[in-house]
Amino acid sequence: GRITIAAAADLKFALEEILAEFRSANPGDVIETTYGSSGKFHTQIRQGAPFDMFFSADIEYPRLLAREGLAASAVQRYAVGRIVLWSISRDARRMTLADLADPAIRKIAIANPKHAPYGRRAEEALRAAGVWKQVESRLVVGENIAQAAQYVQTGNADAGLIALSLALNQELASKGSHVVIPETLHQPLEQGFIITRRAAGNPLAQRFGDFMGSPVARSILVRWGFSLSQEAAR
Amino acid sequence: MSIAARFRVDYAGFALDVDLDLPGSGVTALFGRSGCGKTTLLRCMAGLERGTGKLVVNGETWQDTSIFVPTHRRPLGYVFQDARLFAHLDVARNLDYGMRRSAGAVPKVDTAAHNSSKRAGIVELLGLGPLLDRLPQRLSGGEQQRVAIARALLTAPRLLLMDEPLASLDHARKQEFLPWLERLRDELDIPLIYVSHAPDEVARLADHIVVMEAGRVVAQGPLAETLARVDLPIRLGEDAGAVFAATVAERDAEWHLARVEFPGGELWVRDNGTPVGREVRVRILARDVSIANSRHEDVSILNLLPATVLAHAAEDHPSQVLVQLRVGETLLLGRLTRRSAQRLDLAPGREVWVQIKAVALVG
Amino acid sequence: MSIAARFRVDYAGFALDVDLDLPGSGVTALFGRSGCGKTTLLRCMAGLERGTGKLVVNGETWQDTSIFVPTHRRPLGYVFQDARLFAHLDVARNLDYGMRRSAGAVPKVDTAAHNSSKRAGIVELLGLGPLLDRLPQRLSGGEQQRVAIARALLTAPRLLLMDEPLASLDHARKQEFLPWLERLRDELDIPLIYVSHAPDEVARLADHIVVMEAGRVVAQGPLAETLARVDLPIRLGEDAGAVFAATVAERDAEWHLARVEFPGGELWVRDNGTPVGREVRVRILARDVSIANSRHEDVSILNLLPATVLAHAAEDHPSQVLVQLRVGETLLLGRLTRRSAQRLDLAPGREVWVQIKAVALVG
Amino acid sequence: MLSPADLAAIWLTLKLAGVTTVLLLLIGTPVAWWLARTPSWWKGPVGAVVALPIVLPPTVLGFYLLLLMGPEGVVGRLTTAAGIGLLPFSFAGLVVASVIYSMPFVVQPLQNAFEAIGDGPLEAAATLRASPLDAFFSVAVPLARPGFLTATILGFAHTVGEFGIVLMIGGNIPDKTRVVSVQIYDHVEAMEYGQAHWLAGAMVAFSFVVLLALYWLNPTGRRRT
Amino acid sequence: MLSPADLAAIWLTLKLAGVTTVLLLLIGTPVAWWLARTPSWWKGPVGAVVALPIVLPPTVLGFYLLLLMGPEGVVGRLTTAAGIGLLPFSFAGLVVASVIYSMPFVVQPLQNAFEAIGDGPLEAAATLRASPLDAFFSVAVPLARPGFLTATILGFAHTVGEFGIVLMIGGNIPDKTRVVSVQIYDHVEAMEYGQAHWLAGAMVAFSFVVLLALYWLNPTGRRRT
Ligand SMILES: Nc1ncnc2c1ncn2[C@@H]1O[C@H](COP(=O)(O)OP(=O)(O)OP(=O)(O)O)[C@@H](O)[C@H]1O
Ligand SMILES: Nc1ncnc2c1ncn2[C@@H]1O[C@H](COP(=O)(O)OP(=O)(O)OP(=O)(O)O)[C@@H](O)[C@H]1O
Ligand SMILES: [Mg+2]
Ligand SMILES: [Mg+2]
Repeated sequence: GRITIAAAADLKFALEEILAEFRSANPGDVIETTYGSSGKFHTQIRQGAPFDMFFSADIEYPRLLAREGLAASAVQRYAVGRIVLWSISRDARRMTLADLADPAIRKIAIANPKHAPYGRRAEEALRAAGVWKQVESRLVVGENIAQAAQYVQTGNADAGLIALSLALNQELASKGSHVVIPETLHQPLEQGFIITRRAAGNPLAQRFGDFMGSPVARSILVRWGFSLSQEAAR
Repeated sequence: MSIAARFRVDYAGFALDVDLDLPGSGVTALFGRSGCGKTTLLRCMAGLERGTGKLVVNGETWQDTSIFVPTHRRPLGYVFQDARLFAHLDVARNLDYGMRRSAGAVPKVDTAAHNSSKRAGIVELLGLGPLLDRLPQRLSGGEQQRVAIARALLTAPRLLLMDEPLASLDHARKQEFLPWLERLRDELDIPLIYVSHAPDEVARLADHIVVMEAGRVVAQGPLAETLARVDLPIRLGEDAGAVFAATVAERDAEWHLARVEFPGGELWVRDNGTPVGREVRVRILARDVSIANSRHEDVSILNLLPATVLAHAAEDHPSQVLVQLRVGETLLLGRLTRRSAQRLDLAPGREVWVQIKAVALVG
Repeated sequence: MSIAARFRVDYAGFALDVDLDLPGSGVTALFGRSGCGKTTLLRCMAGLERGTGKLVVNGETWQDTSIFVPTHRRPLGYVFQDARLFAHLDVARNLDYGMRRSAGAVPKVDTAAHNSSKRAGIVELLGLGPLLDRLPQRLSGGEQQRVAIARALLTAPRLLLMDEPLASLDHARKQEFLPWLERLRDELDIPLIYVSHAPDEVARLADHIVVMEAGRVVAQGPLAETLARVDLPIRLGEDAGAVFAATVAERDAEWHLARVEFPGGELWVRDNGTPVGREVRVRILARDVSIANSRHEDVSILNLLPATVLAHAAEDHPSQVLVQLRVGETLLLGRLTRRSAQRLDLAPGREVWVQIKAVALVG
Repeated sequence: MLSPADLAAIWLTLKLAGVTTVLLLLIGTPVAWWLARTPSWWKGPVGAVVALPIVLPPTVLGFYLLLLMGPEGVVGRLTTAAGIGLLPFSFAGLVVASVIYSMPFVVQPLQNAFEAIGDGPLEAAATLRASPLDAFFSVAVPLARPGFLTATILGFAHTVGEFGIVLMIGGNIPDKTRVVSVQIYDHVEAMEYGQAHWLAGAMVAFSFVVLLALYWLNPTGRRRT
Repeated sequence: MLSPADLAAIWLTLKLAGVTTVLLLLIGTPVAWWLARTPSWWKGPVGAVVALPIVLPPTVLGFYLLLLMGPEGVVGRLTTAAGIGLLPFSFAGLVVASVIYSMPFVVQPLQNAFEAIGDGPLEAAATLRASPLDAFFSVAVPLARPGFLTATILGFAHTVGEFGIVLMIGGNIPDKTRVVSVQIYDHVEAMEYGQAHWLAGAMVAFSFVVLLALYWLNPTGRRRT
């Protein structure tokens, strides 16, 4: 069998590991992956993009597709994402969101709250922490979470709110430190996938969908900073 | 065989409005001051200017109310006032450009061989041999002009339009080229419309003259008649004169002279190799004619003819008069000072001797 | 006051190599076949071609091993062989371009007023009035050339370089322009280097002649001497002749003639308004000279002078000879047929009468 | 170093840029010629329309093209009806999008070059029996050579570098629509900087060589008159 | 309809495109002039380097510029030392990035236009006492007018439409670096299609009018010879 998966960029490191496991168990299958913005994938699938599965960073997109009859499976929640406060110039492990009110932190990077799921959650968290007013003028907004991370990484921003899955990546982990934002400060970052209509009846898609619920896959997800809610664990 | 051309073109500040009937072969000289519309007229004939009008060339209609043969379908050769060589092609390829495209126009002789020998001839004549692999921007002004002439001649045209083709050619080159152009005129039997400010070229080449002024034709006619008119509006100045036909009657090998006969007399001219019995064209400039009341034999002037004074006309300078004379049936012009005319009492009807210092065979 | 010019330029297939000493005022004619290097030499003098060499103009060094005055700092006027008008400026602005930039060069008179009256004069002379607001692409060939001449003249140059400036000017326009250029030459006292293929222009304007061939100078010298040489390599053809100085001695109002005296004789010429006592330049073409063994009074030829035959030279055509004659201290050339020369027995030393059909005052 | 995926992307990029540049020249040349020579009133509007695509952000233009070429779009229905299928997410779709997006970079320099020729050489060609089409190929095109060079450089380089529209229309599918620009973008987004540097470096070096070669093929372009 | 944020973005865009275009012309003109007239061996390499930025995907170029202009980058240290502060996330930074990215679209057409002039008019100007600088302004620039028009159109339109690099360097800060292209992009990504259509439509219409005006300002450019 052969399928193409469109997956949210935050899933990249976890999914690559899961795929490696899957491939070693199913050497005859070919699975290709494309990472990018969930919103773009949503638009593209509506226009007939040849993706057999869609792993979205925001479960709303697969739900929309399902409602439009473009899904061949139920929307499955596979993980919940977490956001962290990340910094290179400071030790983020000892920081809270309230520390961002300090004007010495000149720029704070987040993903675009308008369309990036992590950005939206970052805004919620900043508001909930009561520092939104103080930081708003110092925010710099990346197109996505990776760009937000790059602002911090290149030293142009002093701190950023990014995905935990990203902060755990070797490249970033070796450079800076992070602190996980309490889940209570924002809506959950529910991530879900569907099998698209074009892959209806594709056994490989079905099998890989099932594999996502396997303990191997789940442990990898957890290692990459995703939490597993009840529903996903089911 | 004739060319009928009627054109109207309107620019801001200038209007061309001509209606011409030109001979269908031989050379027509277009004459007129700078800016009088000569180039515009040629452009109309070539189909480059889309004025209203009509053009019929030897029976073929090239333009009329509902017809407009595009330039590239008109079998003409055009030497532009500026050379207009193709900057991206070397001289050889500039020459070949039109030649290859008009190969089909030549009758079914071995065109390739015919073309290449024709090309070699023209290249030789115009001294283009050493320039063949040069790009135009590396040519001198005169060299560019010669390439442009050769390029137009190589298209086997049935109408030649030449806009001051010899303007920047040196004297020696002109002397080589003009006889060749005369032969071309006589052999090919195609019409040639020739713009030139040089009266000697015109007198030498032209059979027909069109004089333009401010976009209109003010005089036209056969060369001989037109040139012998004393009221002619062409200000030929030093080059006023008469042109008429004569026949070679005798050739003197010792002195390299030839005797030509014309209705009413005979002249000794330089022998240019024309065989006895052949018709030639003779030009006598007014400035070369002097008048005596008696015949003087001990003068270096070779030609002495009896003549009758017909008329006088004033010249540009008040000291000069132009005298029209009849020798047999042929008209001549002579220029002298008013004082001499008075002293010799040259009233109309008077019998005199004309001394002709120089006679040119011009064709 | 002189111009010393030494240049070497190498192109593929052509090398210019000249070493000239030219008079620092008056007109020098550059003469030679197409492609002989005339334009290249002018470009060197203007500093447009960076050949090695040396150029000193009336004491100012413009180029030497370590000196190279850039073109825009050389106070010269250059009429290019192609007009090179600025396509984005109308005629008036083309004229003003150089005039405004050279305003500082004129001595402290009221420059603005001086300039504008000078401009008006040149515009009038060259008939540019109606063209002032035209863009160059809407001008005829001759109109463009006239604008280019005017533009160069308006820069108050101290050296004028003119590359076939009159090539596409009509006859009438030339007749108006040449006397003006003569006046300019006499009044301004600046050197003018003049390329032309027209022998009449050269004979009329030039004081000095340089003849080039294949990038080298083959002859040079003052006009009168050079033109009166029978071995002259310049093939002037119909325009061979002698030029010498004379003084106006008398003016005849009735016949509009003037009598001029020169060492050894006198001539009647057209009166051109030159006052009595003034020096003029007289040109007598070889073709206008005929020779008689006795004096004939009843001929329309005004000027009869006693002369001595000095030498003969063959002409291009075997039927012709060129005869060098001495009238008093002045040399003349006459052209006649060999047969006449033989008949009249014109051996060197023989005393004859020369009949001069036409005399031109050329400056 | 470069991975097999990188090499595949490079190959695809060259194919895309090559095909696109050829198509750009094929389509852009007649458009530029028309714009250069027409006295028509439509010259302005058409010229403006050709230049318009570049004022839109590439992804946005890609979005609209996606709508247009998708199953419900006008173009999509046409291509489906014509049996070509849908263009998005195919190499053909990338080509179409790139051609639209890079068109002004080809048309404008060509138009300038054609205008600079003037009527003179074309009139001369006509008097030498060259039909308008013949004169176009034998005179106008060679004389417009610097314009073609610029059009090729800009069209090729822009297609190589563009990724917003390619991402949107192409969908980033390996071996099919994943070109180098997208691949580098992916590397950067995935913080695989080492790979990004390598690939970007290779691309810059390669492009430098190509551009240099084009420059040296160009005659100096200076004329004495 | 257009929100106040949209209007602010439009204003910012015009300012950015205007300033960038002016700078592009100011910098690009001497570069193009040098490229057009130098016989130097460096012509090729310099020409290629100018054209290079566009072969990189905008966001990637943005990333490298971010590194370069950041506190640890060479440029960043220079600007900090010069008291200007850091360029990223500022209007000045956007301008610098846009200038680098759009440079080839200005230099190439200008170079072509300068080359097309040839030596003739400049030699004539020199004989009329114009110094090289004078001749450049009074002869070369006016004669290169079609090239300037094309350079302006391409430079302006490309700056208006570009968003990858702007997004990266600008940080999408309202009123400061959020230009229209970014704003439309955001609308599309957020599936606010209505607003996206409005804003894109307004931008296209406006650009159409500007381009049309430029076209009509352009003389026909045809010459009899
Ligand atoms: N495109 C144009 N727009 C306006 N007027 C023009 C245009 N082309 C030519 N003219 C004018 O038309 C008149 C005739 O021009 P034309 O070129 O036919 O003259 P010409 O007789 O060939 O002169 P020359 O001997 O100087 O070449 C001139 O006064 C010229 O200024
Ligand atoms: N850039 C160049 N490269 C090579 N050869 C050249 C170049 N420019 C001119 N020449 C050659 O140098 C020679 C002299 O040219 P130049 O223009 O000085 O001639 P000219 O005497 O002015 O001729 P004309 O009377 O035809 O204008 C010519 O043979 C010409 O072909
Ligand atoms: Mg003309
Ligand atoms: Mg010359």
